[in-house]
Amino acid sequence: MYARRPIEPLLWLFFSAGGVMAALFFPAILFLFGIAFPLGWLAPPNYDHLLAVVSHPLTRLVLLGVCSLSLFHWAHRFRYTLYDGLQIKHLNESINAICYGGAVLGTLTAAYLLWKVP
Amino acid sequence: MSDHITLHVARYRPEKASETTFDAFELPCPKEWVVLDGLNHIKDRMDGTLSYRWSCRMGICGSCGMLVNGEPKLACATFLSDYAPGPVRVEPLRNFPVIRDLVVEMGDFMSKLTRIKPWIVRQVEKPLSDGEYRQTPGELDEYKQFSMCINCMLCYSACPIYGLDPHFIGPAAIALAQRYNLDSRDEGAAERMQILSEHDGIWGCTFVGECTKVCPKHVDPAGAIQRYKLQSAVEWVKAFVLPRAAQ
Amino acid sequence: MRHNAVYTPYHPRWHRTRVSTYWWLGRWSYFLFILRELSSIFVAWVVIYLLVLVAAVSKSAVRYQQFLDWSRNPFMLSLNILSLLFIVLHAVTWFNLAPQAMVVHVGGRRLPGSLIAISNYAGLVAVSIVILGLLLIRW
Amino acid sequence: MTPAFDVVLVGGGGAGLRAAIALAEASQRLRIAVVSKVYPMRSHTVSAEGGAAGVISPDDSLDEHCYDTISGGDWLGDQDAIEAFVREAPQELLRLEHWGCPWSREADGRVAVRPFGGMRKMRTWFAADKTGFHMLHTLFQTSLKYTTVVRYDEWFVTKFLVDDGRVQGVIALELATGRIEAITARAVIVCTGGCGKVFPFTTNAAIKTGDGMALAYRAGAPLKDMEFVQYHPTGLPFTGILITEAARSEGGYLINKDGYRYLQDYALGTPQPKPVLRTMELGPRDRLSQAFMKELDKGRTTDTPYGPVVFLDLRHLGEQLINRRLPFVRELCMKYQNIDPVKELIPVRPVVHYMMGGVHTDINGATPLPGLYAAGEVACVSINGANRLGSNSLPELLVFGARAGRAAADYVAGAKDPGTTVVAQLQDEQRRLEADLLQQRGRERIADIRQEMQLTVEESAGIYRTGASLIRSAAKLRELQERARDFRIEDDSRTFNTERIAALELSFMLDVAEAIVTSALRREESRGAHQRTDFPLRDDQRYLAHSLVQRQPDGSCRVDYLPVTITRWPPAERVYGEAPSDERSHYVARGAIPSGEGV
Ligand SMILES: Cc1cc2nc3c(=O)[nH]c(=O)nc-3n(C[C@H](O)[C@H](O)[C@H](O)COP(=O)(O)OP(=O)(O)OC[C@H]3O[C@@H](n4cnc5c(N)ncnc54)[C@H](O)[C@@H]3O)c2cc1C
Ligand code: SF4
Ligand code: F3S
Ligand code: FES
Repeated sequence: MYARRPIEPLLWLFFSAGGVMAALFFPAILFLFGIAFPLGWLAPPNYDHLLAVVSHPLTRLVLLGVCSLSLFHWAHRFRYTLYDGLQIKHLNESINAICYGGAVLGTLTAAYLLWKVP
Repeated sequence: MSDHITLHVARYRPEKASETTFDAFELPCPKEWVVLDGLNHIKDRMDGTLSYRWSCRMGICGSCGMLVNGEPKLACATFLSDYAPGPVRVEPLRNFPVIRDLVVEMGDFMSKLTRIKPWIVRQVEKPLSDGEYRQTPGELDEYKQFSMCINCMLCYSACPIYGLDPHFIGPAAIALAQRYNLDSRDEGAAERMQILSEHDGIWGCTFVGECTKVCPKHVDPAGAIQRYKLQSAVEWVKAFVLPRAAQ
Repeated sequence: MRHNAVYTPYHPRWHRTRVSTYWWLGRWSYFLFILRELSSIFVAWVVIYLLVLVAAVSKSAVRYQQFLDWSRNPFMLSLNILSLLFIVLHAVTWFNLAPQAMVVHVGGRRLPGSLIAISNYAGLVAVSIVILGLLLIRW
Repeated sequence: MTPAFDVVLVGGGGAGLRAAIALAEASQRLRIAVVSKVYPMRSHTVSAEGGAAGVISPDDSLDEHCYDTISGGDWLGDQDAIEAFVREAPQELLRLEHWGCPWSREADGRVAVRPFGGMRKMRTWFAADKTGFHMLHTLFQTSLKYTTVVRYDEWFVTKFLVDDGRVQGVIALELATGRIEAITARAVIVCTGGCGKVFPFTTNAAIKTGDGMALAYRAGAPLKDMEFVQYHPTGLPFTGILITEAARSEGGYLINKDGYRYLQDYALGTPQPKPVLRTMELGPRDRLSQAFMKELDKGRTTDTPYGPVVFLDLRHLGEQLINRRLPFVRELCMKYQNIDPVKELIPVRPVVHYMMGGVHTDINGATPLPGLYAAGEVACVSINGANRLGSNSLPELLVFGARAGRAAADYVAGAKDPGTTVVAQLQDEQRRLEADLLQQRGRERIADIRQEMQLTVEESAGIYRTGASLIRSAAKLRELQERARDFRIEDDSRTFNTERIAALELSFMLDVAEAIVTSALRREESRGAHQRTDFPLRDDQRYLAHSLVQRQPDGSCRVDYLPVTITRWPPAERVYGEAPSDERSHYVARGAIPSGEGV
């Protein structure tokens, strides 16, 4: 449609999708593993049970999606926070590299780790 | 409630000073008075050198935007008595260069407005003899809200992103672009998208949302911009999936 | 725009105030905005935390126990409580703002924004129930 | 000397922008300037609420619109102009539709129309109750498309350049910098709007100070029918904010302090629950405002700190209709009067609203002064006669803006270049504006003289007038003219000096006030908005004629008369309150409230 097809809409799409994922999944996950289990409010699942859940292909796929998109969400938002909050838009290039590069690296790591789940 | 109120009015006189100072005026404060009545009282009775813009006195011409206690407001639609016992601080709109006292420079917006092509774009004009373009009340509703903008610049003054980057096209201009895009008579959406997907366009906005909060006409520029982003993303995907069909 | 206009008889000097680096401290709403934006850091943290968990689980039961012990350490605990606050902030602002970006038509009528927000929360509840169910109910 | 432009438009309101577009479309080679003392979209057209009349319904006819306009104007309008106006109005409104104006619609997508005061059919197009706002923004945004139009935003015109009997441009002052320049052109179209600020209590915006009338008058063009000033019957007390006539055409009642629909006592028909065209609340504005004065005499009005009021009752219309059709009325009442019309009565009183008179032009907007054209409220073509019907002004801007634009385009093709005296005129004006106005430290406050002028004009040229008070106020105005030479201007800055502008505007208003009072004094009859208690009857023998005020070399003014053009409708009596039975049944059949869902 456009002569140059800017990448910005795609990044925003990832950012938005990640925003939704984080908002839907993270409150429960973080509440359980970050607070409820450590404080003993609830008993953590035993190992076999958890392994069974995590190793299910569907879980892995969902987790990969959630992790990757959420990282892109972070990358996009953090990039603008740096621009606006610290007024360092002139460092544009390096910020982009750090943010989106980080998200890509994170995605690869996640894929590797989820691949390795027995 | 006291019947007097003190106004601290920002003054900037380019010939005399390079910084803004404040003058204090003690004014009567009848319950009908808006901030603009206070300023007119100062101008007519106390200090004729105060400069500010106003015209309609009914919240529709968009001239009298200023900061009242730090908030972007229309001076003609903001009651003094709401700030009793005062004092009230009146300053020029934030994020704009100040020409004098409460008068800011808004030529920047005027050129941005032209850039987004705020007129009906059509491949083929329908001749007048064929009558009106039919448009149902529902279709009218689609863009009506975005056509309510009075160009008062309160949203620009509230938007920190515009403050940081004056090149950002900004809330009202993008809302007006949406106003035409969503009009069933218009065919210019693609042209406008071209302009707005540049760097200073919709992607500059980080959805601070203050623009919508201060808008006296409920235009919701923040919504207009986010909808634009969504639309742009959808089109990106479409063009990616069906490179030919999107042409 | 003339950025370097100086005052001559017919060319007034415009007064410009530079935006301070701490602009977001000036107003409560700006501050809230920055907090919202900073929530992304905690989103990233949750991803890392989650991946550490996955790595532990895929190694062994011992590693998993070590993870659970680690999460009880006061530093981790406070970090996660803080993170949860930010995640909730993120979720709430995200869901509340969504209707502004999304206009949904059903049968030619525009759905009211509140309905979209409500369905978002319904989604959150549903996903949370599924997660709780998967982890806590033994089958 | 080659002029900077072919045509300079003074004023960026509805009329000015329509003329600019007409010129730009006439030829791409025309260089056009729009000079406006405010950003064009701030012009006063933005405040117009109710709507714009143009025949579109199949059951309506051009002749009926003509007749309503002629009788509404008490036979003082020129019928050839009215015929042209009525014929072109629907096309102009349609053109605006094509440019994107968000007219309210019927369910099937056609443009909706509403009834309006003095009109026997529903023919008023509207965009909820922000018609003028939408029209102005549509025109302004559309004008941005034409690259041959150069804008001088926030430039204040102080003088027309006249040499060799022709107008050759203007001298204008840039507010932001104080720069004074001659903007030369082959023709000038003045579209500066009305002069409501001559009066103390008006719906008009601060910028409506009659500049164009005074500028043209000083340049040698005559002013026509200046005694006809329209009072709108429903303004909010204190602010003078207008509650649009649409509130009545949607079914609102006017009641006095006893809750009585008092209009029935003044030959305006009998009250019906639903609005009936051309009766009661839908009578013409002059009659309604006069009825208020009579109620006041009878002691049946309510006193408030801001003068006596009657009430507009919308409560029976219900919240839904008010929100859909009259949202701005509700907003204004809540914002400025702190009342909710859904539940409460709106206090209202007559308020100065519109100037029927203005710069004398022919049917193409040309004034007798070569090179000078006028359109919009500043001009008097005349279609409004002795009383304008609501919703005729907005289409007038379009029709005669476009006509003036086309006529000027023709004129400049054969016009000579400006002469060499331009430079000298500019220097003189610079001296006056800088040396005199920036250094002036006299004794008189601008605000004091303005206020005295306003009260003087109100007292003598209000809804009812008498010879004695007009004579007194003519003398008073001369005294004020004298005192105005001794202004105290404290602001010596060139940058956005609004005090200097206020002084210039006041001097314009004093000229206009003088023209109003002088022509009111000369017209010894009562017609439309001009009601003389000492001459209570219409006098077609002597005064079926336009008054023309011309400035004399010594600064005084002379009044002449010009015959009215009558084509097909000989003068008759104005009758309201008796809609012929067939019309009424038609109206009821279509439903008193138009069926459209349009907002
Ligand atoms: C509250 C209100 C409601 C109304 N509602 C209706 C309605 O419902 N229907 C209807 O038909 N009519 C209505 N009218 C009347 C109608 O709106 C006006 O008659 C019409 O808008 C006048 O338009 P204009 O283009 O002639 O002038 P304006 O819109 O007043 O424009 C004047 C222009 O001239 C410029 N100008 C003036 N002086 C100078 C100068 N010295 N130098 C440079 N520029 C100058 C101004 O900047 C401005 O751009 C209403 C009027 C009012 C006050
Ligand atoms: S969008 Fe609202 S705040 Fe912004 S200029 Fe328009 S009316 Fe004013
Ligand atoms: S305040 Fe500014 S950042 Fe966007 S949502 Fe509004 S334009
Ligand atoms: S004076 Fe017109 S908006 Fe305030």
